[in-house]
Amino acid sequence: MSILIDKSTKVIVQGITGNAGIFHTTLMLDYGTLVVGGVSPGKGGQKVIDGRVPIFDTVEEAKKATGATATCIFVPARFAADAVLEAADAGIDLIVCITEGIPGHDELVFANVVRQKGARLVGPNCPGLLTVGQANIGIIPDNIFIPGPIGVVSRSGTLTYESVDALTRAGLGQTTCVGIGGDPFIGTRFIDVLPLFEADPETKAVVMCGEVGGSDEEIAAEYIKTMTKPVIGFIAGLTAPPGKRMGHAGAIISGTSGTPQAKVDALKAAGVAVAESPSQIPGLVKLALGL
Amino acid sequence: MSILIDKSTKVIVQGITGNAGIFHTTLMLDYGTLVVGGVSPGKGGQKVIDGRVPIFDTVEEAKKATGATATCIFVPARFAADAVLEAADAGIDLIVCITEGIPGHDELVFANVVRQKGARLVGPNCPGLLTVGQANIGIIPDNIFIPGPIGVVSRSGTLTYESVDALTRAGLGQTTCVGIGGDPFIGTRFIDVLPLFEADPETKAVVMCGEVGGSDEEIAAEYIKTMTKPVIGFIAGLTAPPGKRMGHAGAIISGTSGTPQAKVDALKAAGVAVAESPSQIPGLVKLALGL
Amino acid sequence: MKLYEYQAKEILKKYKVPVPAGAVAETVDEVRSATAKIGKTVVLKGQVHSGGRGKAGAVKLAKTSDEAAAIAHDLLGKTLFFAQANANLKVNKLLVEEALAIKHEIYIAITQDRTTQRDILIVSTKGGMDIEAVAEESPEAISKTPIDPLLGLTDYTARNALFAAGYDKTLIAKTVPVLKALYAAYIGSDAILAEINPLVITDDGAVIAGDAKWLIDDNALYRQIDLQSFGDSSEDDPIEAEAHRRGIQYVRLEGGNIGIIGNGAGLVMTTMDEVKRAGGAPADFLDIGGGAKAESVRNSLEIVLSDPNVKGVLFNIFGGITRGDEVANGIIEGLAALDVKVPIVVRLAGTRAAEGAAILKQTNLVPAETMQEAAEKIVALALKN
Amino acid sequence: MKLYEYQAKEILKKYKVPVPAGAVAETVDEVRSATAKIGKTVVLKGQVHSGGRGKAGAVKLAKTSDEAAAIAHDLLGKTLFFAQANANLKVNKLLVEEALAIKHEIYIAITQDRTTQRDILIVSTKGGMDIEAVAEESPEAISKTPIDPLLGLTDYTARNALFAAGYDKTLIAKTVPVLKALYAAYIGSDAILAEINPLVITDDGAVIAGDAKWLIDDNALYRQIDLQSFGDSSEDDPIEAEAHRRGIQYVRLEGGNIGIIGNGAGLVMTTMDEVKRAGGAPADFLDIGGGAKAESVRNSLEIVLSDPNVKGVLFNIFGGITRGDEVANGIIEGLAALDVKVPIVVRLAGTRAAEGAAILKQTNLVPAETMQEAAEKIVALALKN
Repeated sequence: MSILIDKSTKVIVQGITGNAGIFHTTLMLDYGTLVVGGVSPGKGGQKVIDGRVPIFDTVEEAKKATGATATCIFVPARFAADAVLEAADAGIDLIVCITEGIPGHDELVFANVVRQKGARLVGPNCPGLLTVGQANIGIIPDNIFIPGPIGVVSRSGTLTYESVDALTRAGLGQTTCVGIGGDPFIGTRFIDVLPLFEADPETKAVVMCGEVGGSDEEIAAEYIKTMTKPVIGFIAGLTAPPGKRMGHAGAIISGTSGTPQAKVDALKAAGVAVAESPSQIPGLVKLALGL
Repeated sequence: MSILIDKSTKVIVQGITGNAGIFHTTLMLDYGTLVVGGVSPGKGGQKVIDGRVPIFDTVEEAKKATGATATCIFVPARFAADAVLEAADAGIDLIVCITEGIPGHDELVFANVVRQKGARLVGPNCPGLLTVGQANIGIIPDNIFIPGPIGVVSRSGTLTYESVDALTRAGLGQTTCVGIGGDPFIGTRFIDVLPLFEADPETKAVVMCGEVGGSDEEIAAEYIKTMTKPVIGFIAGLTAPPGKRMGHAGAIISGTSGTPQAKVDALKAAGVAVAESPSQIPGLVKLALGL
Repeated sequence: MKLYEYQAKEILKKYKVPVPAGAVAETVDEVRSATAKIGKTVVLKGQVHSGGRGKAGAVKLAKTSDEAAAIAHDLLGKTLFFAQANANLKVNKLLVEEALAIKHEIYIAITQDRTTQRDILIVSTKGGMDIEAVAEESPEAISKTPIDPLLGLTDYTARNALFAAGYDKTLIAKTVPVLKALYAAYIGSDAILAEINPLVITDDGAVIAGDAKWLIDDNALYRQIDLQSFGDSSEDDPIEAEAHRRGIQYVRLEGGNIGIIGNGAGLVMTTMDEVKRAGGAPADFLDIGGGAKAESVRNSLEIVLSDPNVKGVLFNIFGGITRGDEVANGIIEGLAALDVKVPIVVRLAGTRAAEGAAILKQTNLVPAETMQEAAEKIVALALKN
Repeated sequence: MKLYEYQAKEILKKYKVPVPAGAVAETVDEVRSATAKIGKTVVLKGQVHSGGRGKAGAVKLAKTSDEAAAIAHDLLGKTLFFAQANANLKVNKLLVEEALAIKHEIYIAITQDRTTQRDILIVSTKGGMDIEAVAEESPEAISKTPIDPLLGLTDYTARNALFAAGYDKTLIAKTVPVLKALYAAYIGSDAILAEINPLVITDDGAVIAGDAKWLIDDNALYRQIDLQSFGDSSEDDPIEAEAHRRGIQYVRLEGGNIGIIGNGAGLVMTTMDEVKRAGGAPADFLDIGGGAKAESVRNSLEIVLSDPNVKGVLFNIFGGITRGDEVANGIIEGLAALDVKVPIVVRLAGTRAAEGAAILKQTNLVPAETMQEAAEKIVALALKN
C-alpha cells in the first residue's frame, strides 16, 4: 500500500523532450516508475531514452495508446497552464506539475477546471511525489529513501530531502513522500494529503513540513485533531520578516496572516509534536511511535 | 405524482416587478402555485401583488428567506444570462427562463454552468411548465388543462396549447406539460424530459411536439425505442423551406440537417404514432392507450 | 446578420488575424488608386452576400492599375448570377487585395453546434474547397472540435484540432495563434459563423486569411454597436426587408398563394402545413408573437397583402397571452386602412376567442372553428377567387 | 511589481474605469501647465510606492497654477518619511488631478485570496479609510465576495457584493459597470492587487477612481509587454535591486550578521532559523535554486558579501538536482574573484556531496556535516571575528 501512486501507476511526461524532461524521466524510469509515454506536440511518433518511451502529439493520443492515468509536467511556465488543462481535458486522474513561475491567474483557472473534472493536481512549483520502492513522479532524489512506515508531506523541496534524509539515517523508512509545492495556489494542500495517509494501512505516522505564508497549516491542524495517527510537524521561516516573499511565491507573511508562530501554535493545539529543527524530527517520530 | 414541479414546489420570480412579471406571477398564484418571493435588485423589502409576494435584492437572499427551489425568469434578454447564472450560483434546482432573444453565446455559457452546478434549466425562449391542478411556472394558459394521464412536451408554445386543447376536448387529461423552448441551445431537451415521464407512475402516454431544425427529435427517438409507454408525435414545419429561420431561432433547416422528414422517419422507426395534424393527436392517443 | 467579406476582414484586423493588404472600392478610380498603393498583382473581389464568387465571374486578378481599372469598369454595377445564393446579385463594391503567393490552403471555421451545445472549430486541410464536398470525398481531412465556452479556445484545443485534420506538423506553432485570434474575433463580434476559406500559408511562411464569411447573432446586435451599420438588406426580398424594418417575424415562401398569419412559431408552421394538406400553398410564415396589439396585427396584414401572389389570408390565433378581441380589432383596423381584395378566414381559439368572434361578426370575414376547417375554407375561397 | 498611482491610472483608463482629469509632472513648469489645462482646483500627489501619502505631507490642494507651482517647487525632489512603508522616499513625480466634488467615498479592491483560492472583490462603504481599521471597527461595512475565475466578475456578483456591504441601493446600477471594468483591468494587467480607495461618487453622480494601488504578478510580466517599463526599483534596497538584476532570489534582512546561501526556499528559511537558534542573526535569504551552476554560486557569494553587515557566510546545500561539486567549484571561483575577509562554513549533503567536499579541502573554508553544526560553527567564527 501507499498513497496516490504505486508501481502500477502508468505515467506520461508532458514536455518530455526538453532537458529537464529527458533527465528526470530517465531517473524516474531507473527507479522503476511505469513511464509509458511522453507528449511533445509535433514530435509524435518518435521515441526517446534509448527507444524506451514513445512520444505523442497530444495527451489524448497518449492516454488512448497507453492507458496512462498520471502525468508529470515539465513544460516552461508560459505553456504550463495549457498543459495542465490539456491533461485534465484528456481525463488524466493525477496531474503533477513541477513547473515554477506560473502566473497566479492561470493557476486559479486551472485549479478550478481540474477540480470540476474530478482530477487531482499536485503542484505547481513542487518536486512531485515518490512512493518508496515503487514509483517516482517528479524530481525528488530517490536515493535518500528507505521503505518504512512514515508518510511525508511538505511545501518545500530541499527541506523535505533534509527531513527524509534525517529519517533514513535514524532508520525510519517512508511510505510516500508528497511535495505539494510552494505557490499560494496549489492543487493539493496538506488537508488533501493527510486523509490519504490516515487511510493508508502502511503509514503509521506523518511528517508534515510547513512554512510561513497562508493558512494551510492552520486548516490542516483542524483535521489533525480527528486523526488517529501521530503527526510530527516543522515550520520553516521563524526568522522570516513580514511582507517579504521568501523564495516561494507562497512564503510571505501578509499583515497578521501567515505568521510562523500562528502555525506552530495551531499545530501544537492539535497535538502535533513540532520540531524546532529538522534534526529533531526523527526523535519526535520515534517518541510518537513508542520506538 | 407529476414531473419536475408540484404544489409543494417553492418558486421565486426573477424580474417580478416588470409588467410581464407581475401579470404572470398573479396568474401563477391564482392557479395555486407556491410563489414565495420575487427578486428585483434594489427593490428588496417591498411587497407586490396585494402584499402576497415579498421582494428581495438577490436570489441568494430570496432562497435563504423562503427555501425556494425553483425560479421563473422574466428579465429582458440582455440581463437574462446574468439572471440564470445568479440563480444557478445561489443553488436553485430548477431554473425556468421564459425570456426570448438571448444571444447564443450567453446561452452556451450559462447552459454549461447550470449543468456543472447540477441544476436544471428549462428554456430559454419557452412558455414554462405546468403540472395540472398543482403548479404553473411560466406563461402557459392554465384553463385548457384537465387532469389525466397524458404527459406533454413541446418546442413550441401555442402549438402546445392547440394540442392540449385538442386532448382536453377529447376528454384526455394531462399530468405535466413542459414547453422546452424554441432556441437552438436550450437547457432541457426532449431526451431529458422523456425519462421523467417514463418514470412517472401517473403518466400513461406522452405527446411530443417537435419542429424543423436540429436533431433533438432524432436523439429522442433513440430513447423512445427503450420506453414502455406509448409516445405520440407531431412535427411542425413540413412546408418550411431550407435555410430560413421560422420564427424560433432553432427552427431552421441547415443543409441536410433538421429536415422534418428525417424527424418523422426517426420517430416512426421508434414506434411513435406521428400525427399529420394536431387534430389527429387525440385519436392516436386513444388508440395507443386502447381507449 | 450577414457580413460582406470586407466587413468581416475589418473585424479580423481588429482582432489581429492577418489579412492581405487591401481596400474596398466603390468606383473605378478608387480601384485604380488602391491597386497602385498595393503595388503588385491584386485580386478584385465583388462584395456580395454569397460564396462561389469565382465561378460567378466576380473574382478577377489584375497585374496593373490599368488592368484593375478595366475589370472594375466591367464589374461595378453589374448583376451576376450566384449559384450558391441561387440569386442574381449586383456588385456594388470591390475588395482590392494583394494576390498572395500561396503555398498551402486550409479551411477553418468556428460555428455554434447544436448537437454538442458548443462552439466548434472545424479544420479541413483541403482549403479552398467547399466543406460539404470535402466531407463527402475525404472526411479524414476534416476535424470538428468542441470549444469549452468558459475556457475559450485554448492552445491545446487549437493544436489538437490541427493534428486531427492531418495538418503539416511544422506549421502548427505558427497557425495556433491565428486560430486563437480568430476565436477572439468570433466571440468578440458575437458571430454564429466565422469561416476562413482559404486560410493561406504563403511561400514565405505567413498565415493569412484569404477569404472570410461571417454571420452575426441578431440577438446580440444590441451590444455590437460598431457592427450595426454593417447590416445591408439590399439583397434581401423587399417584403422581408420591410417586415424586418417593422419588427415583424415574416418569411416569404416561394410559389405560395395563401397568406398565413398566426401567433407562435410552431402554430404558424403547423398552419402552413395544414394549408398544404388542404391543397393550397403557403405564401409566407408570419408570427405576430405573444400578446400582439391591434396595431401589429394591422401591420402584419399589410405586409402579407403586399405580396401579389397572395390570393387569400388565413388568420390562426390560439390565445394565451394574445387576446382574441385584440386580434379582431387589429383585423378591423387593417380592413379599414387597406383595400383588401382577397378572402380572409379567421380562426380564433383560447383567450377571449368568443369576444373576438363577436367583433368580427360585423365584417364579411369567414370564421372557422378549427385549424383544419380554416385551412380548407381559405383554400376553397382562394381557388374560387 | 509595484506601480505608482499614475501608472495604475493609465491601466484604469485603458479599461475604461473613470479617473479624474490629470497628468503626471516631473518639473515645476509641467505642474503649472497641467494645472492650467485642468482649469480648476487640483490635487498634487507625490508618486511614491507607499500609502498614507496625505499624512506624510505628499498630497496638497492647489487652487491656481501659481499655488500649484509653489507646492511643486517645495515637494519635487524632497524626501519624506512614509509611515506605511516605514521608509524615507523621494518624491520625483507629481500626479496633478482635478479635485473631485465628493458626495460618497467607498473602498473597492480585487485581490487573490489564498483561503478561497479565488480572486475576491472587497467592498467597504467606509471609503478613504484604511481597510484594516474598518475591519476592526465596522466589519458589517465590508463584504468579501469570491469571483469565479471562469465566468469573471458577473453583474450579479458585483451587485451582490455592493448589497452585502450595505451600499446605497440607488447607486448600484451605475457602480456595477465600474467594478466590471476594474475587474477587466485587474485581469488584463495580471494584477494580484487592484485597490481603489476611495472610489468617489461625485455630486453630479459620476463614479470615479480617486486613488489606485496596483501590484502586478511578476510571473506574468513576460506577457505584459506594455507594463514592463513600469518597473522602478529606485526605492528598493540597492543590494536587493542588484540581486534582482542578476536574477538571484535574495532578500536582505535587517540587523543580521550571518550571510545565508542555500538551495530551495524551505531549506534556506530553515538555515536562517538554525543560525538564529545558534545565537547569530541571519543577514539575508538567498536561494540559488535547483541545479545551480558555478557562475551563479559565485554571483550569489558576491551579492551576500556586498552587505557590510555580513560577518560570516553559511552555505547549506542539500543536493538533488543541484550537485555538490558544482557548488564547490562556484565557491572556489568566488574566492578567487573576490577579496573575502569573513569566515565561510560550507555544509554539503546529497548528490555529489563527497566530491564537493574533496574540492573544498584545498581551501580554508570550514566544512560541516549537518545544518545545525554548520550554524553553530559560523556563528562561533563570526562572533570571534
